[in-house]
Parts: sequence; structure tokens; C-alpha cells
Amino acid sequence: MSATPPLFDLLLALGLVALALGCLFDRHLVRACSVFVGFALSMALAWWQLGAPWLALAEFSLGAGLTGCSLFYALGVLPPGSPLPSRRDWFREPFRQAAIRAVLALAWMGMIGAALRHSVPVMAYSPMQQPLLLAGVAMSALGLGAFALHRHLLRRLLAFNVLGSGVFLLLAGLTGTMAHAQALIITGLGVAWLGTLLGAMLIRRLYHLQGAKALISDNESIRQKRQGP
Amino acid sequence: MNAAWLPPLALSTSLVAAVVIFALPESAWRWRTGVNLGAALVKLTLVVLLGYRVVEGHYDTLRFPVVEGIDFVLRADALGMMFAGLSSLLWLCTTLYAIGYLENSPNRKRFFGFFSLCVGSTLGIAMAGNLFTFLIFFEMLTLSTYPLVVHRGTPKALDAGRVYLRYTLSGGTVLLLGVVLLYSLTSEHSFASEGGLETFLPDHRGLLLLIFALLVGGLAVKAAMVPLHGWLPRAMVAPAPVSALLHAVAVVKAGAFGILRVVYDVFGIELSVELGVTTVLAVAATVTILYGSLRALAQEELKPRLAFSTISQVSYIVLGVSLFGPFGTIAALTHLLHQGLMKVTLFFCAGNYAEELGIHRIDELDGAGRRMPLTSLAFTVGALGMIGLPPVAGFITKWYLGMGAIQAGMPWVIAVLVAVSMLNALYFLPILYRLWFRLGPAHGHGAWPEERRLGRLETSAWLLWPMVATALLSLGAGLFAAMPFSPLGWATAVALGEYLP
Amino acid sequence: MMLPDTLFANALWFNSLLSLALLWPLLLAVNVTWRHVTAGDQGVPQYLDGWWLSAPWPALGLVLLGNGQWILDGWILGGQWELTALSRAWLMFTALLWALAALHARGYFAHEQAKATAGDAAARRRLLRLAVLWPLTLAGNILLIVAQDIASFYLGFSLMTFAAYALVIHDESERAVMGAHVYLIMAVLGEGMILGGFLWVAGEAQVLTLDGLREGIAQAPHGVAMAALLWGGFGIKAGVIGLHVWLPLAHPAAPAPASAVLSGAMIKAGLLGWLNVLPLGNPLLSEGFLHLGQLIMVAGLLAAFGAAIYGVMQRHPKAVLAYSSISQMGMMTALVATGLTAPDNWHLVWPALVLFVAHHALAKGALFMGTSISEHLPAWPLMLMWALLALPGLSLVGTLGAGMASKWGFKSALYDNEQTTLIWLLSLAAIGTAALVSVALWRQWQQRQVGKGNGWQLYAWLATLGLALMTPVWLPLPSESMPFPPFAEWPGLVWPLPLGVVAAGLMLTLWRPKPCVVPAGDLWWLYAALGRAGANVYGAMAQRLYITKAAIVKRALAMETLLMQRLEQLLATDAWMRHHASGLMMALAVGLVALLAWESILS
Amino acid sequence: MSIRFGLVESSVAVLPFTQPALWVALGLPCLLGVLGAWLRPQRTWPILLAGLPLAASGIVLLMIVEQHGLQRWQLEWGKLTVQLRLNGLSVLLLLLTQGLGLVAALYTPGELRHADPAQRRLERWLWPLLGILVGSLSLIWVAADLLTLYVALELMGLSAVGMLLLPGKVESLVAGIRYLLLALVGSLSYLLGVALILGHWGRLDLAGLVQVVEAGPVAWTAAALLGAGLALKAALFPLHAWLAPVHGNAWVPVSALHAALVIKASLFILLQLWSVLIPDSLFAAQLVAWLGVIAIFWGGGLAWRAVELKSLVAYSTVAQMGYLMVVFPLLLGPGIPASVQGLAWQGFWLYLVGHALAKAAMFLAAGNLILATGNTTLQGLTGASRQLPLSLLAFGVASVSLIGLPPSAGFTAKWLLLRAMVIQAQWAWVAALLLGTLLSAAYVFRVFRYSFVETAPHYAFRALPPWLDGLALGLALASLLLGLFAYGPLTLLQGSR
Repeated sequence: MSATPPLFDLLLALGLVALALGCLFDRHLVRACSVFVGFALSMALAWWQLGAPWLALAEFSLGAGLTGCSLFYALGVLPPGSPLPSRRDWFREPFRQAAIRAVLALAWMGMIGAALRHSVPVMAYSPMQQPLLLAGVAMSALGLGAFALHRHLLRRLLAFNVLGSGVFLLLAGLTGTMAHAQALIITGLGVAWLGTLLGAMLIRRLYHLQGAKALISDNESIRQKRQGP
Repeated sequence: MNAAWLPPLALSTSLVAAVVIFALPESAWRWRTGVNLGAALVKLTLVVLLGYRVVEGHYDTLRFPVVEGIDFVLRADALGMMFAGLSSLLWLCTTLYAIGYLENSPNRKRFFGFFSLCVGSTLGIAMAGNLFTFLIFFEMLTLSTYPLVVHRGTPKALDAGRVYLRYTLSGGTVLLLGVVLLYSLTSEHSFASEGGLETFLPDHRGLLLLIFALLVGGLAVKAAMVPLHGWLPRAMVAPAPVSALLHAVAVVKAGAFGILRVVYDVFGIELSVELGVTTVLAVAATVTILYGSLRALAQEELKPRLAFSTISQVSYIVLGVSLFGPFGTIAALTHLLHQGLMKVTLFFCAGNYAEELGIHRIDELDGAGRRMPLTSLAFTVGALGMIGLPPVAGFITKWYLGMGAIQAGMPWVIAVLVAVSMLNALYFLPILYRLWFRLGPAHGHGAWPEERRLGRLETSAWLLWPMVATALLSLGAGLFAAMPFSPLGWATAVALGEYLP
Repeated sequence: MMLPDTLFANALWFNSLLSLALLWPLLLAVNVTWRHVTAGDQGVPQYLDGWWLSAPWPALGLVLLGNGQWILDGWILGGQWELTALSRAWLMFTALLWALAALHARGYFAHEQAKATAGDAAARRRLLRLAVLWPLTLAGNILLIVAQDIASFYLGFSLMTFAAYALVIHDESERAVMGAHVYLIMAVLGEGMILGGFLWVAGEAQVLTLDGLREGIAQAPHGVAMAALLWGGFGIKAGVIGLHVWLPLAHPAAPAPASAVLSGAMIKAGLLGWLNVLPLGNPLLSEGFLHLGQLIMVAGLLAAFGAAIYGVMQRHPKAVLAYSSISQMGMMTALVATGLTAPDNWHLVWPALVLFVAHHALAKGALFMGTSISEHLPAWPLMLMWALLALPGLSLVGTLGAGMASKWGFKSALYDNEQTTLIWLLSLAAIGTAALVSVALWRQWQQRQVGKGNGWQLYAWLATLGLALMTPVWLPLPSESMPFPPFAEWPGLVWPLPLGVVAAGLMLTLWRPKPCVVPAGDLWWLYAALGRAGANVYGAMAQRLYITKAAIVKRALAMETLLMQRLEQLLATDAWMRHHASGLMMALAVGLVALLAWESILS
Repeated sequence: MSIRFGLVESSVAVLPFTQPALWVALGLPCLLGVLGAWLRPQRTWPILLAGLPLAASGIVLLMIVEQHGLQRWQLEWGKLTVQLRLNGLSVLLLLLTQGLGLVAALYTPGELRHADPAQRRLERWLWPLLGILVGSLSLIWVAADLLTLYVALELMGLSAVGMLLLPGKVESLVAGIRYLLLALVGSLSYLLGVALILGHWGRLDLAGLVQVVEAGPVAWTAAALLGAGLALKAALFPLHAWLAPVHGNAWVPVSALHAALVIKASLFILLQLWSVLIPDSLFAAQLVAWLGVIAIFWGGGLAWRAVELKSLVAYSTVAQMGYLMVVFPLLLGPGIPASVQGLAWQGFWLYLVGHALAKAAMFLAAGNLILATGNTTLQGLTGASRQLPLSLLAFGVASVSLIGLPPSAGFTAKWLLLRAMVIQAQWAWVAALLLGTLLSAAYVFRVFRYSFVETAPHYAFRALPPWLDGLALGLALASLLLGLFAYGPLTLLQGSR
């Protein structure tokens, strides 16, 4: 492996992180979902770059295609003509909570980074050699942080997907293209899509039953008042 | 020759009866009565058979492992058979009584089902061959008694049930810890083990003391020793047969019996003396005896007075245990039976007054002797026995306790005994006075709180004859105490045969 | 005596006689109950019928026709029943008195029976109670006399004690209830002390018989304390000073025949208790017993004099007689004490004592019955009546008949031991007796009524009187122990009488305290006040404790409520955790890694 | 520890019959599920009939393991290798799964018959999901490599979520989507851990990993990631909070299965993986134990205050998982004597099995009570003792085991655990265990307190078919008697080879 970082990988990694940031923190949900589709396409590129064409194909179809469709279905964009839920998330987390999440995400990143530094010797002296690995670490941390932060169900779904991509990227980066790793990733992709689909259906159903508020209220009202002895 | 099937068979009579009763519909009065009485009779027969075999020298044992190194053991030995005999005999009486008492009241199926379970657990306690088995039935007893205590379903009954559970479950937990500690010290240690715990004395004195404290502490809750007695007076809200059972046979006796087992069969009396715990036990029992009597004095209702009297009386057993020597042992064992007979009589009487005349308070008893002469006679016998007057059974116990006290070098116990006798007289004689010498509704002064004519005689025959039987038994146990198979004779045989070299 | 020796000594014969003597009263009690029940709700049988009167007769038969010992293995703690020289004599006078008192009762209660037949429910109830419990009391009395084992003795004693409660409370007046309660309270106290003493001795000596008990006390290290305890326990029944308070309260309240047996037979049971348990006449006694004996003697003499002085101030004739009993029992107590102070002489003293006791029993019985006679004087010459009424009193003082014999008996026994001081003091006490008897007669005279008498009542009284005067004749004691005094000694025996009468006269004329100043029952009122004060203190303490407990309970409940509120807050926290589950998961993972790293650094 | 899990490398020849039996055990549930979706059985006997071969396969496997000990399979599938192993523990859990699955299936028609028609739109889906759940659970017990475990875990998670969502009520949807997202995130955390392992040691089979794993940052991080993810799925404190709403709103057999098995499966994997990755770590186990102590009181306290019957049962699950967590330091850590570890091991699994039975019984009994009274709160039970004695009896017997009173499995397990703790002189946990017992008694007896009330007005109760109560009672009795007759199962557990 050459000493200079592979430029394309670097760019791809930066792009992935940027897209992840975009889809995670854009309050306009349709836009965020669109960015996510872009992110998934970049992921497919990354798989290609890592030498796993099957994975790229899977990512393209499952990640970008089906997951994207599911997300748009949840938003009411697809199929056209269905009622439109509110497409912006107006809820603002208190700053303190956001800060705590940021710290947690950083700690998470540090933890995984440290483990990687131990596990992959090359990371110790030239971390830039494997930018995609780093991107994976960053994405997983970002995804998890965002997942913990957001309340809107759709945004949590998005965060979960980003987290998943980060984990897959890490896995692939660590192990290369071992059959076991590919099996794991493919299973993961499938599960992620199934989960997203299920989530999207649930979001629709909840919106149908309860309106937009149901999508951001994670704390169900405490009905359990003191009764009896 | 070991008939391993006998103990489980005896045990299963009540358990099967419970299952059948639960399965029968609520309205099947005749069937239920038949099952109840049949099971009681069969069980009594089996227990007598087991006792006979014990006399013959066969200690029937059922044993199988539950986990590595811990066995489930049912074993018929002399001490256990004594308790089993008492519980079977009184079960029969109490069942008869309960059938009459609960006539036409709701939830009889539930009542009799748990009643059978309760007595089954008592039999299990009697036949438990090691502490693990004992613990199993001990907790079963707690659970099966709870529905009986809350049977009436009133807020008061439910509160009593809650208090009962708080006390007994906590006690059971403490006991569990003690048993676990003991097992981790000794591994398997059954009641029949020859070697005591003396071997551990040099190295584990503190641990042995701790184990003893935990075991006896846990058992003392059930034995209602002060200050762990709070549940007992409250549990008085239960129907009279339940009170009778709680006080005379099952719950408090289980505690006292457990203390007997722990001192004699687990630690061994010599070791207990060596550890110095018997003195502590004697003092605790004394405190309980005096406190119970003093509290009984202040009660204005009949059943609570009897309840505090139970607290006092049951600790006689513990006192007897703590007096080192054959006489103390005999006293403890004898009182186990005598107190049961007398107290069950008293509770039957209290129940009869409540059922027939609606009497709950002592000052309502004026002149009841005329209206219910047999009941009042039975009550008189019971009360005189509690005071310790001959020829009722209570005198025998007191006598042996006194002898045991001297033998154990604790003459102060005699002063306690005398003081308690006086206190007993102080709270029982006024009742007798009211029964026989005061003028009341029977003489045309006022009216009974709630009079019902339950039977051709003074009350329903179901309620009357069991009470008469137990009264006669308590009289007979005293009058013919020196007979070979009287409670005293049996206790003497047990004490001399098993616990003394 | 008249029977062939073979039958006389036959065990089966003796056993059946003895069983009959004990069971017959019980059977009669059942019989009365049965007749009452079968008579129906309103029916009134003759409660005191001929059968009922026969209750003590088998016991009399036993004394006359039986001799031996019966060991019962299965009985309570092992029974041993026996007629010894002492118990034979004792049973004789006891059964005799009971028989006569029963006859008297037949007459005494005839009026009440009539009322009951006329439909008075209260009278019916009272009669039934008396008719049932009278034989029970008797049975107890007989049992305690024949019993030579501790359990039977105690059983008899308790049975007698508690059953007699019904005799005292009989007429249900306020005074009777009061008297009965005092009686009962003291009795319970006595039972307690006796039980304690028995347990103590029996435990030390491991014995079950009274013989063994005496031996045990003599040898036990704390023998003196045991003896004192038992002495006190029986002393309550026997009316030892300080413990006598129930006598003057219960006797006036009880019906005359009941008073007769109470005073004649039952308080003697206390004395019998002493004879049975105290190591009297045991030559190997320790120093302590000598002191105990002196103490007992002092107590006895104090009772003899104190009761006399207090008694003459009483208004009620039966109260006066009760004090007379206390006084007399005091004299007997002093005599008992000689068994400890001068054990060597005891073999001479005890027959005299028994004679004294027997005579006193019958004489006091006659006196008590006499109180009912003076309330229903028959149409006989007044002088004769009063002479007859005075006769037992005179005999008691020792001026004639059996009284003289008995007095001479113990005096001569004491002379042999040169206890002149005691003799002199006892003679002085006889002055007191004379004074008491005269006061009693005077009070009877004041409260006399004529008519409405009954033959049973009268003739039973006369029979008692006669038998009392002839006590040495029928008492089964060796006749040499009951010599009649030679004529020369008569003045020495008679002189207290005039002195006593004069003293009584002086007392009655010079100082007549109001009844409230010298209430019957003297020390009882002090005890009652003390008891009430004690009860108040106990009550206050209990109240204090109750308040404390209530406060603790309240605090516990408040804490419970607080805990429950905290638990409610848990619900909110739980919801928070639900929302932050993923953040918590991150924290957990990071924390775990940090922990593991730290652990490896540490090691 | 890993030996106790049967994670040893050996080349035992696989016996004939074992593999078919295994395939039946793994595959038949899914097949039956599909069949169920098609036929939608309304009666119990077809279900019982269909369940027979399943049970037979389990019994065959049991007999094989009893006679021949540990069984191992290595299946090659292209470049993938799948490792399976069957030891006493696996077969015990397998039988438990089959039994509970069967009971849940038997209960289902009764539940559906009485359910609100609006909630029955999706009932058809219950059957295949149930089949997949049972199959994936069975797979988890036998899987011996991380990939298979991952697949099975995901299958189990998704099918469980699906089943929980079926009633379609708003509450169940809210709870379900939360559970879905958390389960997915948990899986990803697990996957991250697997990635580290695979990247560092290059293998996924557990038996092989036991040989190569050495302590170090990678092992720690992997253990932490796996642990956190699985803890989330296993509802271990403090990641338990999603559990109560999920249980409260699902169908009864689903709640029963979920509480009894699904969360236990995650715990099973967690313990298995930790025994591979960090067998000598004291602190991690201690942390879990302390969290367990908190969980005991947290769950107990909440259950004590619970208003709804099902949430009471659900919170009690949190507390009961706490007991299992407390055992960790006796299983993992340096220098634990074999005797202590053996006791703790037996106690842990006995407790788990006993709790599974008891909790399932309790859910069924609670479901019966709710069905009959038509009221989900505890107060709705007032006076139930007269009308519903059998349901209450089942609840009572189950709670005996739950509280840990003799002679139940809970008691025997607690006994073993206490002995282990006493030998190790771990007094804090002894105290936690005993106090927790009292606390659980406190909350369980609230139910009876309500049901024994006689003074309240009597509500109309719906009559239930007796077999519904019979199922609950049967499970409860099983958990009760397991305590007394634990010797056989425990010897099965002990014989690891």
C-alpha cells in the first residue's frame, strides 16, 4: 500500500460523510430523503471501490432503490396522490441534550477508533491510508448520535440507515471481501431494508391514526396514575 | 424395612383432597363434605399407622435428590409423628367444625381447598427430614394460609392478610438465608444425622451463632414471639376455624416445631447450651410469655384476647426447648400437643358464641353459660387449662416446665410461670365469671347481639361436638397424663429415646 | 373397726370405697344437673333432696370402714391416695361437718326452694348453682385429704378453692359479690404461691409425693425459702395474718352452711397443707427452719391477738366469727410452728393440734349455723336457746367439753417441752376468743329474729353442737392423745372466759367505733388501694407505650406514603429512560470499554 | 465457561438421525407457520397434532444428547461455513422453546376468538411469524458461530416486532416502532462488534475464537459493543424501558413468548459471547451485577405501583432479568472456583427456564383474567376470586415461582445462587436477592389483594373455555414442579460434553 492516501477513496469518504451529515441534519424531510438516496448511491460506489460488486449491486437496489422508495412512501411522496404528512421536522432538542449526544458520539467514535488502531496496524501510523474505514467510523458515530438525538420517526429511520451503512463500511474495510463479511453485510442490508419498510408502513399507519404529532412524541403520556393501595 | 410410600401417601391425602375440592363445583356440598371427612379420616389412620411403625422401630423415609447434594426427605420419626398426630386429629375436628361454621356462606370451595393444603403443609412440616424440605413446606404453609386469612374479603381482613404476609414472608426469607448458610457450612445435614454440628464449633463459632439466630429468628415470626408477633392478633379477622387452625395446629405450631427441630435435631441441645443460645432463647420466651399475657389483659374482645394468650402460650414450648434437660424437653413436646387441644377448644367456643349469639366482645358474654352450657363448660375447661390448673392438660406442661427450670439451673423461670399463671387467671377468670355468674340476656336482661337458632341443642351439632371432643381430650390428656400413650407418655418416650444419651 | 380385718385391709374394698367417696359427690352434681335439665325450662326439682344430702356419706364410710393405700399409675402424674392417721382423722371431721352442713343447708334454703317453686327464676338459678358446686367443693376437699401425691393434692385443693367461689357468691348481693371477689383474688394468689413452691421443691428433689416433698424441703439448699413460699401459699387459705383479709369479707356474705364449711373445713385445708408440706418434727432441720418456725409463731400469735382486738369491734356476727376463726387459726399456726422450733416434741403436739382443729371445725360450724338459728329463733325457751347458742363458744374458749380437752391436750404437750411462754400466750389468746365469742353472741342477740325456722336447720345445728362437744369421742385418734384434763387443772383452763367476757363488755361500752373506721376485711382495703395504684401505674405506662407505638406507626405509614410517591417518580424516570434508550446504550458501551481498560490498567 | 457452552473444538462423528431431527426442529416451525397462515386454525386439536412431530424432534435430540453428549455440525455452504452444536443446555432450551411455542399456538385461537374484530385484520400473519420466531430461537440455541447467530437474531427480532405490531392499536404501534428501531440499532451494535472480531481474528466460529482470543482493546471493544447491543435487546437495565409498553399492548401469547424467550435469547448470546471474549474480566461482570441489583428494585418498585395487570407482569420481567444479571460475577471473572461456578451456572439456567415457564404462565393467566373481566387494570379484578378461581390459581402458582417460594424452580434456582454467593461471600448480592424476593411478593400479592375483595360490587365476568385456564395452569405447575424435580435437567446442564 502506498504511503499517500488514495485520492479517490478520500474524496469518496469525504463525500459520504458530507451526504450523511446532510441527510441527518436537514429538517426538510423530502430533501433529506433525497440526500439519502444520493448517499446510498455513493455507498454503492464505495462497495465497488472496495472490490465487492455484488454488494454494490445490492446497495444500489436495496439501499438506494427500495429503501428510498420506502422512505418516500413514508413521507407520502410515493405513491403520488396520497395524503401528505408534514414534511418538516420543527421539533428542536434542547441544547444540553444535543451536546450530550455530541459528546457520546465523539466517545463512541473514539472507542471504535481506538479499537481499530489496535486491530489494524496500519491505522496506527498513517490513518489516512484507509479513508473509507475512517468514514465508516464517522458515519456510525454520526448515525448513532443522530438516532439518539432526533425524535421524528422518519429522521430516526434515516439515522439508523446511515448508522447501518457506516457499520457495513467498517466491516468491509476491516475484513476485505471475505465471504463471511459479505454474508453479514448482505444480511444486514436486507434487514435494514426490511426494517425501513416496516418503519415506513408504521409511520404511515400512525399518521393515519393519530396525525403528525404521533411521529415525534416518543414519550407516550403517562397514563399510569396512582390507584389503589 | 422401609415403606417409602407411606409418608408421601399420608401427605397426599390432604393434597389430593385439595385438588378434588378445587375441581368440584361450589354447590357440591355433600361431595365436598365427604371428601373432607374421608381424607381426614384416612390421613388420621395413616398417621396412626406411621406412628405405630415408628414405635416398632421403622422410620419410613422417602428421599430423592433435588439438586446436587440436596435431598428432598420425608421421614417419619417420633417427634414428627407427634406433631403429625396432633395436626391430623385436630384437622378432623376443625373440618367438622368448619363445615358447620361456614354453612351457607360463600366461597366454601376455596376455603376448604386451601384448608386442606394448609393441613397438608403442616403434615409436610412434621415429616420433613431436613431443613430444605422443612423450608418447602414452611413456605407452602404461609401461602396456603393467606387465602384463609383474607377469606372474608373485608378491608380489615385484607389488611390482616397483608400484615400476615409481610411478617411471614420476611421470616421465611430470613430462614432461607439461615438454611443456605447452614448448608454451605455442612452440606447435607438431615434431622436424622447422628453427628451434630460440634465439629464446627472451634472454627466457626460466630457463624454458628449467626445461623442459629437466622433460623430461630425466621421461625420465631411464625411462632409469634415478641416482637415478631404483630400479625397474629390481626389475623383474628379470619373465620373461627381458621383462627383455631392458625393458633392451635398450623402456623404458630409450625414455628415452634421448627425451633424444636433446630435446637434438637440440627444443632443438638448440648451444642446449643455450649453456644449459650438457650439462655437467650429462654429470656426471649419469657419476655414473650409475659408480654402476651399483659396484652391479653387489655383486650376487650374475645378473639384478640385469645390471640395474645396464644402468643404467650406458644412460647412455653420455646421456653421448654431452652431448658436443658429431659424435663424441659418433655415440657416443650407435651405443650406442643396440649396447647393445641386447649386453644382449639377455646377458639371453637369463641366461634360458637359468635355464630350462635353474635358475641364478639367479652362484656357481651354475661350469662352465656345458661344459654350455651356445653360451650361454656368447654370454655371453662380450656381456660382453666390455660391457667394451668389440674386436672386440665395445661397443668402437666407447667409442672414439667418447672421441673425443667430447676434441672436447667434457671429457678427464676418458676417465678415467671407463677406470674403468668396469675396473669392468665386474671384474664380468664373474669370471662368465666361473666359466663356463669353474671346475669345476661339468658336471664331476661337485654338481648344478645345477634341470636340465631342453629340447632336443636344450644347450637348446631357440627359446631358443638368437635368442641366437646377437644375439651374432653384436653381434660383427658391431663387426667390420664401418666398413661403410656398420652401426650405426656409419648413426649417422654421421644425425649428420653431420642435426645438424651 | 367393726369389720373383719381381712376385708378391712382388702385393697379392692378400699379402692372402691375411696372411689365411691370421691365419685359420689360428682355423680350427685351430675344428678342435680340432670334433674334440672329434665325438669324443663320452668320446672323446679327439689334441688337439695335426700340424694344430695348423702354426698359426704361415702367419705364417712371410708373413714370408718376402710384402710389402706391406693397407687394409681395412670393418674395425672401418678397418684397415691392413702388414709394415714392424720388424714383419717381429718377426713372424719371434715366429712362430718360437710354432712351436717348439708342437712342444715336443706333447712336454710327451704325458703329459697319455695320461692323457686313459686316461679322465682333467680332463686332457681342460685339453688341449682349451689346444688351443683357444693358437692364439687366437697369432692375437692376429700381428695386433698386422701391425696398423698402432689398433683392430686393440688387438684383437690384447686377444685375446692374455685368451686367454693359459688358458695360465697351465693346470694348475689353486692356484699356477696365483693366478698367472693376478694376470696377469689386471694385464692388465686395462694394457688400461685403453692404452685411455685411445689414446682421448686419437686424440681429440686424430683419427687411426686408429699412425703418426698417434706424430705426434699428439709434437705434442699433453699429449703427455708421453699417452706416459706408454701407456708404463705397455704397461709392464705388458713388465714395467716396479712393474708387473712378474705375471711371477714367472705364469711358474712356467704350463707350460713357455706360459712360453716368454709370456716370449719376449708380453711383447715390450708392447715393440712402445712402439715403435708412443712418438714415438721424433722429432727435434722437446719438453723434456717428454726427461724422460720419462730417467724411463723410470731405471725400466728399476732393473728391470735390482732384478730381478737379487731374482731370485737365488728358489727356483723359472722364477721366477728370470721375474726374469731383468724384468731383461732393463729393459735393453730403457733402450734404448727412448734414443729419447726421444737421438732422433738412434734409427735406429741400434732394429735393435740388435730383435736383442736377438729373441735374448732365443728364448733365453728355450730357457731356459724347458730347465726342462722338466731335469725329464725324457734319457739323454745329463750334462755335455753341462748345457752345452746353460747355452748360452742364456751367450748371454743376451753371451758367445757371437747374444747377443754383439746386445750388441755396441747397445753400438756407443750408443758412436756416447757414452752411456758407459748402456753401463757395461748391462754391470753383464749381471752380474745372469749371476748370474740361474747361479742358475736351479743351481736346475734341484737339482730335476733323469731320464726320461719325449719327443722332441718335446727336439728342439724343441734347435732353439730353435740358432736362438737364430744369431739374426742368420735375422732379416730388414739385415745391417749386426747386426755380429759384432771379437775385440778380446770381453773387454769377456765379463767380466760370471765376475763374475755369482761373485756368484751368493756370494749362494747367504752368505745364503739363506726364501721367505717374498722371495716371488715381490715388490710384488704389497703391492698386494694395499692392494687389500684399499681393498676393505674400500669395503665399509664401502657398508655404511654401505646402512644409511642402509635407515633411510630404513624411515622412508618408516612414513610410508606413517601416511598410510594418516590416510586411514582420512578415512572417518570422510566419514561425518560425509554426515550433515551439509544443514548444509554452508547453510554453503556463506552462505559464498559472504559471499565475493561481500567481493569487491565489496575492489574 | 466456554466449555460449559459446549464451545470446544472436536471432531466427534455426527450420529445418524441427529441431522434430520435438527432440521425438523429448525425448519418445521416455519413450515407449520406458513400452513397456519393458510388454514387459520380455529381449534386446538389440529395445532396439537401439528405440534407433535416438532416435539418428537426435540425429544429425539434430547435422547441423543443424553446418551452421547455434545453434538457438533459444520455445514459448508459455498465459502461459508456454519457451525452448530447441541449440548445439554441447548437441548433444554430447545425443548422449552418448542413447548412454549406450542402452548402459545394453542392459546392463540382462544385469544383471537375473544379479541376485538378491529384488531384481527392481520391475524393471519401471526402464524408464520410465530413459526419463524420459534425456528429462529431454536437456531440461536444451537448456533455456534457469529454469522448464524446474527442471522437468527435478526430473524427473531423482526418476527417478534411483527407479532407485537399485529393488534394494530395506536399504543402497540408506538411501542412497536420504538422497539423496532431499538432492536435494529442493537443489532447494528452487535454487528459492529462482530466486525471488530472478524477484522482482528479473521474467524467467526466461537469454538475457534475461544482458542485465539486474547484480552486487549479489540476484545474489550467488541465485548462492549456486543454487550450493549444485546443488553438493549434483552431489556437489561438501564436499557429496559421499551419493554413494558410492548408487553402491555400485544396479544397475550405473543407477550408470553416474548417475555419468556425472546429477551432471554439475547441474554443467552450475551453470556455466551462474553464467556468467549472476556472470560476473566471482573469489572464488566460486576457492572452488570450492580445494574442487576438496581434492576431488581427498579422493576419491583414499578411493578408495585403498576396500575395495569400486564404492565405489572412486564415490570416484573425487568426485575427478574436483574436476578440473572446479578449472577454474572459468579460466572465470569478470574479465579472463580469450579464449584461456585457450577452452582451459579445451574442456578442461572434453572432460574431462566423457571422464569420462562412462570412468566409465560403468568401472561396467559393475566390474559385470561383480562379477557374474563374485560378490564385491564388491577382494580378490575375486584372480587375475581369468586368467579375466576382457576385463572387466579394459575396466576398464583406462577407467582410462587416468580417470587421464588418453594418448591418452585425459582426457589431452587435461588437456593443454588444463594449458595454460590454465600460461598463467595458476596453479601451484597445475597441481600439484593432476598430483598428482591420480598419486593416481588409485595407486588404479586397486590393482585390477590384485589381479587379477594368481597365487599366491592361484582362485575359481569365473561365465561372462558377451561382449556385457556388449563394451559396457564399447566405451565405454572410445570415451573412449580421443576423446582422439586430439578435434578434431571440440572445433570443435563452439568454434563457439558
